[in-house]
Amino acid sequence: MDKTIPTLAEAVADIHDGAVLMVGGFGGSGAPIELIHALIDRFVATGSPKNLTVINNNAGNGRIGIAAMIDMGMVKKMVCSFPRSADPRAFTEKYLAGEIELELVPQGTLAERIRAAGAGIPAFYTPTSFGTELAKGKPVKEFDGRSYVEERWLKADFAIVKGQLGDPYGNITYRMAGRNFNPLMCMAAAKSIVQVSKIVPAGGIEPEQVITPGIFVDRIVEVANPRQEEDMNRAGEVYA
Amino acid sequence: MDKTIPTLAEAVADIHDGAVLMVGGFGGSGAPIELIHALIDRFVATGSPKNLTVINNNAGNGRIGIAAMIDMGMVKKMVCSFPRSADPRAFTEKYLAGEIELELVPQGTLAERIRAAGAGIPAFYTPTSFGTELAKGKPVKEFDGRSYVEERWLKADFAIVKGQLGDPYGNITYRMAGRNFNPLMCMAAAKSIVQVSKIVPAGGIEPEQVITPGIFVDRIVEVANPRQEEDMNRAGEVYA
Amino acid sequence: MTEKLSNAQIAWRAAQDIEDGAYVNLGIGFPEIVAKFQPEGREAIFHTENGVLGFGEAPPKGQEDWDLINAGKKAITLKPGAAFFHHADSFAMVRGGHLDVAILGAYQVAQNGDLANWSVGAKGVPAVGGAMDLVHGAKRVAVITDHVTKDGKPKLLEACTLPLTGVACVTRVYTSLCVVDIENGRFVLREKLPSISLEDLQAVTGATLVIDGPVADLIVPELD
Amino acid sequence: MTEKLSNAQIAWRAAQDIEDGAYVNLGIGFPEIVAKFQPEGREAIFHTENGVLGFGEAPPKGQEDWDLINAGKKAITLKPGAAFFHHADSFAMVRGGHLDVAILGAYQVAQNGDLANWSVGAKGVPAVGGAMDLVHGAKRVAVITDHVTKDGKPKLLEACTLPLTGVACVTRVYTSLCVVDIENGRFVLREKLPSISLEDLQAVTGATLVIDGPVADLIVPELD
Repeated sequence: MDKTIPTLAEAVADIHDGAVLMVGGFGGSGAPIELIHALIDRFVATGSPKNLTVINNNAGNGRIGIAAMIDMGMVKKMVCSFPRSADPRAFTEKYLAGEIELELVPQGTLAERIRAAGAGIPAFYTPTSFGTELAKGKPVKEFDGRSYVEERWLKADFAIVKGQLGDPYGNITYRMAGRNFNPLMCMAAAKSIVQVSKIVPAGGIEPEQVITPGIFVDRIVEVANPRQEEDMNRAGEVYA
Repeated sequence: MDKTIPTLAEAVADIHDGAVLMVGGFGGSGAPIELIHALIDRFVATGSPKNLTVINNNAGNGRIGIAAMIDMGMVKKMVCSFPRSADPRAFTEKYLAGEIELELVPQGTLAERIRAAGAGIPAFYTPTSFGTELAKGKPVKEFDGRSYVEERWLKADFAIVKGQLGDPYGNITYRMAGRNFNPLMCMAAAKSIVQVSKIVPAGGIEPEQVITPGIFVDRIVEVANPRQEEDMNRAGEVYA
Repeated sequence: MTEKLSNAQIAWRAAQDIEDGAYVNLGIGFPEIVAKFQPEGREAIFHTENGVLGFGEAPPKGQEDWDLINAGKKAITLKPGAAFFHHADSFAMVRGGHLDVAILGAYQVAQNGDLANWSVGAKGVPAVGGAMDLVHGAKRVAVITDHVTKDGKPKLLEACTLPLTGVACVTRVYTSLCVVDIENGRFVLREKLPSISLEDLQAVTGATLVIDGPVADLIVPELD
Repeated sequence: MTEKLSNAQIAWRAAQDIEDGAYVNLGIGFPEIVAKFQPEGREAIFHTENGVLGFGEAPPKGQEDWDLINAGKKAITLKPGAAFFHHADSFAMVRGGHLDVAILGAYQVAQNGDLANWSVGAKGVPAVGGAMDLVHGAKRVAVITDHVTKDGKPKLLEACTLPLTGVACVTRVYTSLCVVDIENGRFVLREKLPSISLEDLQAVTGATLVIDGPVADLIVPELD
């Protein structure tokens, strides 16, 4: 078995117009900048993919990564918990102009909905958001005298995430807090695409230290020296 | 912070009559034999704890561990997926005599109910057991044209589990497939008690390699050379 | 009784349908032997409920490590690229649609795909294990079974009479006499032993065997 | 306007109530500074939503590692005994009752414990982050806040007028003027600045301050 893909371009080649796309990372930590930019390159060259629904905790920062996808007009809708950042211009402008949709989801509910999709759990109950406007229209049920909101799984066609080590079976580790949503998104997407800093041979990751087992991963591509979104933003970089 | 406890006896000293007790392990793999036997020692010396509800995938094997607890009359009810084993005499006799209750739960549902308890999810939907007698009396709901069974979280007063390394903050690793239910039970119990083969100083477990973060663990006790239930059963050992 | 396949031969036949790179769960007991018959040049990755992906054969006797077992509590070994995980993640793989194939045993299979394989009724100690989870989520849920019970009664039925494991979950059945697909609430015959007539096969089957497309000869090598 | 505590002083007061060995989540922004004022000899273990337990202070400028950040996206460092985990496990800690204390900011708090701290209404881009999760599950949910808004309006109210973060979730409020507990749908005054009279305090509070037991002087050191 060999899930390695030689280039970023090939790794994202079949992400189609209208796809639901999970993008890993929390801020710049664990964000797959190179995969995102490969997707932007394809859009610039071919006009695709567009009309994407993007799922991420945030909605882009500065003029790179998800913010650059939004600037380019690739994104129809964001599903996120916190569409603000140090430089939220890209999303804010489009949102206030009514040119991009927003589904706002509490962060823990977002994580749990993604996990539920990966785990075959179509719905679950959470105390989060009960009695708030984010629970409007959602079923409510009482358990042991306390009220809970019913939340549905959140699936995607593709996930693009960033790992640290990967092996040809698709087993993945993550660097520090770069783990965040990434293992969950690998579970929840029909196709999971992971950029890793290093591809090691099968057996190169201790079985006890695997964080995402390969069954959840479809493609891995090596990006030996990945950029850090935060550094790029602090340097004022623009990807366009 | 120091969650280490010097002796097995002290680690289990407050497990009370009538407690709901999760016991980690799957067969002999990851089974906290020494903690179980410390509990039996206390029962023999003091008559407590008794009337326990024990949650484990199985219902004991041979004449040691959970089987010995059952033989002793400490267990009122078993919650498990598979109350059979190479030598299921202890449970079988009491069950057929009507002296012990059984709540039979599909294995994946058992795992998910335990995780849900740890995660503050009072109920979730699963396709598992829909249309079977194990779903009798449980609410059913349709999502996207498919029917699912509503299952409740499963909490416990105490969990006793077996790890490999532990640090004073309660961070835990597990040995191979000895992981199984153990991390979930640490999440779901009000008090989690972990025996580990070695206690290392804080920082002795790489933060990326922690499997159970210390927030889920209340006490750890070192058992430097833990016995393996399977070996003990093959040798025909009896704990009584 | 007519000629029939041995358990090993049924398992061999089922193994031929496992694609290269497939993630596979084999039920405890009889289905476990399917792993022995993986076709040359194809690699399957085996999953076991207790939290191992990528395991291999049993170790030599005396070299067992009892922290490294499968769901049947038998000692296993690891292949390079293996991974450990906890039970909730393991059943996320099962229910979440990540397995390509689950191969299970059966007491009874109904023509709508209902499966009964966990309980023979009220007496004794009931035990279900992971069976009710495994029938959900895998892209293909296949059954391997003798065509009839030990006392000659049909196991392929219009409706199961034993307690169900799952509803409308089985997609293919490999028996000691034939291979059938379950499509639109019907048993569709795909292969049968050349030595048995369609009439004789139907006579030991508790529901109509539908002919819808070619019926190939079920040819299996001699195995121990 | 009368004498009042600075933000640092409010944070200091809140920090005095954090027990040794407590697991604590500090909301992003103002609450983060509570970590600076941990009393000598007590150790709190800090949790952040993005999957870190046991983190410490910010690193020196220029030594940031941007894979090691908190929920406010600020660079942090690790203490010995730290652990990383994914977002679902992180919010299992939050909702599952594993945190001892969550300390959050507030726009408004109602006497029944309702909290509004995520949205000032319909204009602009809404953002909620982990706030709605954090108000559930922690054994104590405390708020630190100026006693009144920038234009002098009460923040402690009979009922919140802004969109809620959570219902009946706050148990204690540390303000720039006083400390109140929320018990049985009432604000119970526990401490107040010696320099303010009860009447003056009540005048800037939008709900009745109940006296039920002793009211101590709120004494806080001078801080930068």
